Amino acid sequence: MTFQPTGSAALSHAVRDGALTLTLSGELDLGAEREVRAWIGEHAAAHGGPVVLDLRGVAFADSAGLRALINADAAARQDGWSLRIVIADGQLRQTLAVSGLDGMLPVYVEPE
Amino acid sequence: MTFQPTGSAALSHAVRDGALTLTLSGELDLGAEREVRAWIGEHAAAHGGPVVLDLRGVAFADSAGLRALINADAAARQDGWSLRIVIADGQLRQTLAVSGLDGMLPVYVEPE
Amino acid sequence: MAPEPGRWTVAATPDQVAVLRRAVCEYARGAGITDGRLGDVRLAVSEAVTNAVLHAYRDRDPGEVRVHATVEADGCLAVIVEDDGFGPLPRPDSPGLGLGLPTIASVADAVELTAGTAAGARLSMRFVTGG
Amino acid sequence: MAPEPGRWTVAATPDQVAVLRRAVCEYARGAGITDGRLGDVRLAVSEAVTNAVLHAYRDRDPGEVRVHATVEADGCLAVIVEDDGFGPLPRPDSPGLGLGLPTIASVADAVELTAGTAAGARLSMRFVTGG
Ligand SMILES: Nc1ncnc2c1ncn2[C@@H]1O[C@H](COP(=O)(O)OP(=O)(O)O)[C@@H](O)[C@H]1O
Ligand SMILES: Nc1ncnc2c1ncn2[C@@H]1O[C@H](COP(=O)(O)OP(=O)(O)O)[C@@H](O)[C@H]1O
Repeated sequence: MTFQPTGSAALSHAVRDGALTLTLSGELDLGAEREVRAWIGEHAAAHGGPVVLDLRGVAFADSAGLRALINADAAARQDGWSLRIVIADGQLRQTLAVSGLDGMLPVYVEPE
Repeated sequence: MTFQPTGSAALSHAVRDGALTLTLSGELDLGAEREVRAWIGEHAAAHGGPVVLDLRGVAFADSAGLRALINADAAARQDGWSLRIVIADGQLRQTLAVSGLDGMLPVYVEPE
Repeated sequence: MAPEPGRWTVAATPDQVAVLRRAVCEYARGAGITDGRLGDVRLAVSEAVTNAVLHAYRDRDPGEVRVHATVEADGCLAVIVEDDGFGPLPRPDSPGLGLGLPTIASVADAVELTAGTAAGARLSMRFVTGG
Repeated sequence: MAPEPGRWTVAATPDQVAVLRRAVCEYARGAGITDGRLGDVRLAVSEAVTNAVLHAYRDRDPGEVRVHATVEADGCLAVIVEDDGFGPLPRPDSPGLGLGLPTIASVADAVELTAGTAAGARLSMRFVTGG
């Protein structure tokens, strides 16, 4: 199932081996952040179990976009579901490193 | 009782009509902040009742100094004592206004 | 042969961040910027426009964001993001992470924040293109 | 008749914020700055040096903070605060309120943040003295 929000990110979700995989591609910025945040919150709450946030298709993220990730991490801690953020070795990885957030989020680098 | 910390702020305290008055003068900056913060926390906790923070003698404060005020306000809310921050119409008032913190703290302007 | 300066004016709304980011990147590409530097420009412009959208008008109706890009005599790319809002004012209740300005400073070669020409804030960024 | 530039070098420790604030204010007073403007210089220098103390060296041993003040040909007061730290890098775990840079921008007429000459950060502030 794919959902195209008003912004420039595309979202889809699927359950594999009991884990909910939320796949996001496109550009994660202020125009997409609010919708992405709500979408992650909704699906994660409905699922209740482990969540994988697959961001390998995210071509661009800025600090407004990173807020959606911080928010997902906070929600996971608060509501007690496990979170795994999977990224490629690209712009998002660099931006996370520049921001200093890479050490504060459960980020895993995997090839696309 | 007056206590002169390593920084450039001078601290004294007295109980009047059941309210603890903590009087601070001098310069409230990074060099003073940690000590001032600890001093406020200690006296307020020992007193338990309403606290007046008299800052009319503070000649200068910057955003590191304002942190001590935010911290006192947070401690008051958490531990349930009432706080009143009294300032003069000078640099501290201006800095609070520039920072946008004036509307977020229980600040009262009174003549010296 | 430097291109003509680029100028864009949009409403200070979240969807316009992507619009300006793409416009300036296209300009920078046309000016022959390297791929490495292009990523820095993209991120810095995105952060600067985001700040104008988030902070310039706050509870007011969103006004304009104006962007100006130009290649200077020494080959540097200069990008200016300007709004007509409150001016650069601290904001303890900022919805942001406080990462915008330091992120811009870390990817641009210089960033200058001043009051706008009439009102508002004016953020100037320079990128050495070395080409 | 502008005074000679002032230069100060101190260790990046909290007690030195007051030392540099006073040194630059005395310099500015000697340069004939008005009382109104002096308050802006005092606050901006305090914030800038605080940032160098808090952020430049983080978990490292504190290095130097260097301050340079000068009166420019047009009468503006220029103050530069420089360190040898990490350079201007975002910091999501900042102990600060995120008010330093916008406070400087709101009291100075211009503020520029760049990488330092060797390493670290370099913050330049200009104050129109109108005198
Ligand atoms: N265009 C602007 N207009 C008014 N204030 C601004 C503007 N840009 C930045 N600021 C101020 O600077 C502060 C720091 O900005 P930034 O580093 O991007 O962090 P954040 O946006 O996450 O708060 C903001 O909180 C705001 O107070
Ligand atoms: N001298 C410096 N060296 C390295 N980073 C800096 C320096 N000054 C500022 N920064 C970065 O800019 C950010 C914003 O600074 P500021 O607006 O003063 O807010 P705060 O100090 O409260 O975090 C800091 O959190 C830090 O990441």
